[in-house]
Amino acid sequence: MFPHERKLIRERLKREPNELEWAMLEVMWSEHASYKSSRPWLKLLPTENEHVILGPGEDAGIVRFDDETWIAVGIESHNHPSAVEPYGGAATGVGGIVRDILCMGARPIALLDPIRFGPLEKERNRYLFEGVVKGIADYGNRIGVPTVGGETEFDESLDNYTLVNVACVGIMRPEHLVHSHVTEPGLKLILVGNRTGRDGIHGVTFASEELGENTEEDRSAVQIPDPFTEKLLIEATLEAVYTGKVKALKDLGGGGLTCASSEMAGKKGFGAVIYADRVPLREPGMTPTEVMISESQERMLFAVKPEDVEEIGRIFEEYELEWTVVGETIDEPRFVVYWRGEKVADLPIELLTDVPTIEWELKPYSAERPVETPDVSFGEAFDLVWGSPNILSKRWVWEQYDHEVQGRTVLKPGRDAAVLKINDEYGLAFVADGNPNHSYLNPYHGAMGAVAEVVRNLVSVGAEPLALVDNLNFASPERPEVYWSFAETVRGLADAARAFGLAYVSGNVSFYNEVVDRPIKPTPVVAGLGKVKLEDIPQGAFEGGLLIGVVGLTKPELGGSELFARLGVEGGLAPRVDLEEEKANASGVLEAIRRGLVKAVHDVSRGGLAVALTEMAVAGKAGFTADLSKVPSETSSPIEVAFSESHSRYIVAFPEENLEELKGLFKHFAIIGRTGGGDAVFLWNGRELLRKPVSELRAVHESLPRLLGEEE
Amino acid sequence: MKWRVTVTVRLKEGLNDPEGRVIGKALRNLGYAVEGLRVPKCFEFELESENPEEEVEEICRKLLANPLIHSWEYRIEPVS
Amino acid sequence: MKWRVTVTVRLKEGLNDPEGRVIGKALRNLGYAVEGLRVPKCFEFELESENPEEEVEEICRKLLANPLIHSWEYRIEPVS
Amino acid sequence: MVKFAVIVFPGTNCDFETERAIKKAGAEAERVWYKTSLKDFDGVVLPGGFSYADYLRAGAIAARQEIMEEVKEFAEEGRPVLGICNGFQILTEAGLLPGALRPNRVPRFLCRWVHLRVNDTETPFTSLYEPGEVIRMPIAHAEGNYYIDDPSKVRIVFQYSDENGDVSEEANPNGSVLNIAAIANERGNVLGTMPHPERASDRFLGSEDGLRLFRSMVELARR
Ligand SMILES: Nc1ncnc2c1ncn2[C@@H]1O[C@H](COP(=O)(O)OP(=O)(O)O)[C@@H](O)[C@H]1O
Ligand SMILES: [Mg+2]
Repeated sequence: MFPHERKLIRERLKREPNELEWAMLEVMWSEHASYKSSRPWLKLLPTENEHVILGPGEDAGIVRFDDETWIAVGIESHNHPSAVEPYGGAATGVGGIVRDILCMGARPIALLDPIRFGPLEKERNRYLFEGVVKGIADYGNRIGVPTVGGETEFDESLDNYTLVNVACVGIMRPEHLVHSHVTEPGLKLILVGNRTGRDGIHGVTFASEELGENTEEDRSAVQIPDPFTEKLLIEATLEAVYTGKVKALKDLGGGGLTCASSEMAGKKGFGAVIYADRVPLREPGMTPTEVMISESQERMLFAVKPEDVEEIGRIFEEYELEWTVVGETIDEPRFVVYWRGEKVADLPIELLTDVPTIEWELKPYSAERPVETPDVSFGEAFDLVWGSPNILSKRWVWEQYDHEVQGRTVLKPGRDAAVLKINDEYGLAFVADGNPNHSYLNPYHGAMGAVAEVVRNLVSVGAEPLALVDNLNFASPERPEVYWSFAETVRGLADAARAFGLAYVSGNVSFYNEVVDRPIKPTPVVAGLGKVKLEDIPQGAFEGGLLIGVVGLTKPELGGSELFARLGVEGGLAPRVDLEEEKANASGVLEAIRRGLVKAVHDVSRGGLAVALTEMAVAGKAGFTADLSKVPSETSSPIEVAFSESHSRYIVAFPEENLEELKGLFKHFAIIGRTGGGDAVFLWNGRELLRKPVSELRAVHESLPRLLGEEE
Repeated sequence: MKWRVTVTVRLKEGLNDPEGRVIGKALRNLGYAVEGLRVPKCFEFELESENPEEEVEEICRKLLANPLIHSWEYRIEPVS
Repeated sequence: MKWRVTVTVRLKEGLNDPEGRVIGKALRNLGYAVEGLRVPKCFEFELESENPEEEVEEICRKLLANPLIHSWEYRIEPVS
Repeated sequence: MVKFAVIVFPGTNCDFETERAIKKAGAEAERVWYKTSLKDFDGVVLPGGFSYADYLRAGAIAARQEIMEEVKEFAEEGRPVLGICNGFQILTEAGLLPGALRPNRVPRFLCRWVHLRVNDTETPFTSLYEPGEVIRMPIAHAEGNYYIDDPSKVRIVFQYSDENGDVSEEANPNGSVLNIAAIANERGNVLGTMPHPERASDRFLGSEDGLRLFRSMVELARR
């Protein structure tokens, strides 16, 4: 908390808060809980359209899938805790977002995990990577929610740090929606789940500060994951919700009981009384302050009518969960805490929940500057990029995740987007993307690019985009350049979403991502939902005897590309998003898929055309011959055509007889070759640039375990 | 010189220990009057080293335990 | 009477210990001359019992170990 | 109509899709919380998941719950008892099937589609397969490495193989003795399988090979 905020609190309250009150104010006024630095900008995001049932403001957003089915969706970061305890930090991150979905009344059905690390050459980064993946696996697998996709990226700028984002979707029937706030006084507040301990005390303040060199002191922010209790909480909560007697529901996350109960009561102008001494404790000798702000995991807060308490309690008991009535809602908008019969805190509730925003100084910067594309042979460039840890298959990651549990995963990890079967006819596509290298060079276009890539990945599996959520990972907003890049990012996210007619239904902001004064690159991560007819889903891989077409225009846009990263080239211009072209190509590809014109589709993103083509060969049963000089492009350099990361592009493979019809769907479209054979062959004007057996390329693609020093 | 090392890594006091709780409860259900069950992690190995104390301490800190949440102890004996 | 019990459950000789192998390798990669690392399972608890030896043996046989693949040993001390 | 109980322990998580697959195979199915009773059912399925979070050893704690006494009676009476993944682990821990499921050779969770060679079509669960047929199903486990001191003592039902049915070392995902993926008791009415047939019971999910297992099980129960 900043000095001016303390002053304001004293003025508003007309007295000095006591120790407990300060502690509660401290967590509620933290960046993490209050969004005080981000709120002014987040207002720019479009949040409504015909698909949106519930936009940002509660624990998760809700989207209409069809008249009987709604989808709850949310995204969370757990960066700081994962950087000091990768296993527990990542695992409890999963637990948190799953409870966010659950408390809307939805059954969590899938997770995505965009995760980022420093280079794998360093032992500490490997430790963080392995710990995070194991944490997500152990938690997601045990609670039976499949992790169906994600991103895994390695970058020098994250040395000794990690960004762990997790997105979750849940499925619900409209009548089961439960809000996070009460609309009446006299409801009993039931706390259920794990006992409260000292773990996680000051977690939100911890997440609102930079990490220091000495992380020992951050111990209290680390929690031990308990997926066993979480799984029981999921089933018990849903059973309770299905009775129709739950009036409001919230999980206990950052800010613990203080945050959950004050927000639940205060949102519509009511108040709450909490009897803190009734909270079941795991440790002896805890103070009321510790009880009120502990962030012990796997706890939920229910509001129910007094006459329904026993019935709901019995459900918890059936699942062997401990439950206690810890308070009630009151008419007066106050937040009152009792401890052994004594009133120990009494605040106007809006002092906790209405936190004034802060607008920091903004200072534009640009890391963009023109650079020459280095003189490098095609073969050398290809090997560098194809062998990059960012391009390698992440099978090692997703095979540790039970991505099939619940029996809905139609498209598994490894495809452009995951698809979950929702009913006999339709599926839900789910994907997450971000590109901090692009965002670093140009935060506005980087952010638009993240949205564009989400759309392309949805479209590539045949899905009509439905809705977005965003997770903004940034360094300290107190740095003017960072704050400016944040504002630019939000602007980019807003403009791109508007162009596609999409809305953000939920999101998350994580500031202060720095280790020892080294800020991270702006890292917006966007997750998207789409709806797809199961029969329509195309392949993502080559089979023999097809023509290969490229949709979209390739420009000399190597700034922030994988090739430049590998070559150590700094600067360049980030790829620009042409929203009109992006939209036109997306509808063209969707139309082609609907008409059954294409066999296989894959979007072009990181690593450019060379990588996209090779991925389709490695995933399939056939090689290809592709003449890159035929690609619709604004450059005549084979390197630029092959590795540029221009947006709006797709590769399609289709039978020759569909050519004419297909051509008519696009402005920029060309046949560049054919599938077949056992080699990947790149030509330029008929001359061979590179020829490699697909089997060899596959072996490289699957070499992540070797980079981690594994025997296999 | 060669040493026989036994390391025991425990969760620090006060941290949630779901594993210990679940196993303890299972034993009570079977009728045993068991209390406060904990499941430390144990490691047994041989170490070739000139300064085993220092190395084992390092091994614990770097890999076998996370100092934030664990405490540890070890026994080092010469291999005969 | 109350007892402090420590149980160690080990894989029988000849059965390989995949987890031990991986951790051992990780330690060697870090430069430590570690050999034959094994990861027994350990349990610490308090037991209220009139015949602790017998009960602990039963606890091991019935739950903590699988006699097909494990051997076990324990230490029982009175709680003062 | 015949009716199957799908037993749910704390931490079980494949109960819904298993119930769905049994229904698709033509029987009634009901999820049954482990504290209730199994009367009125014709067969029992122990689905996959993490009963008691797999703390201690996968399946160990569930195997010692009271309801397993009833499952034993089912087994003795010759009625069908099917354990899938964690269910298989529970059956070995409970002594209803021989052997033990140890941590995978590479000690971590592995979720992957595998090929299986059908080795025994005489069991009530496999009567709809051809001898030697190669089928596809996913595995998802951390402790699926089947161990038995004397493999001649078990009735091997499925073995991990390549797509041609070759039971090779390369096709063994977890280190199981003789690539064993599923076994049955001597009488054949108790089956434990690490691969998940319920996840291979829908063409959109990648295969319907698993559905035949439920169909044959339902047929047996009808008789
Ligand atoms: N951490 C992860 N968890 C699960 N799946 C992952 C993870 N990282 C990557 N994947 C999967 O690997 C595939 C390739 O990832 P990526 O290269 O980011 O895809 P794209 O280029 O289509 O955005 C995708 O299917 C993605 O979901
Ligand atoms: Mg893609």
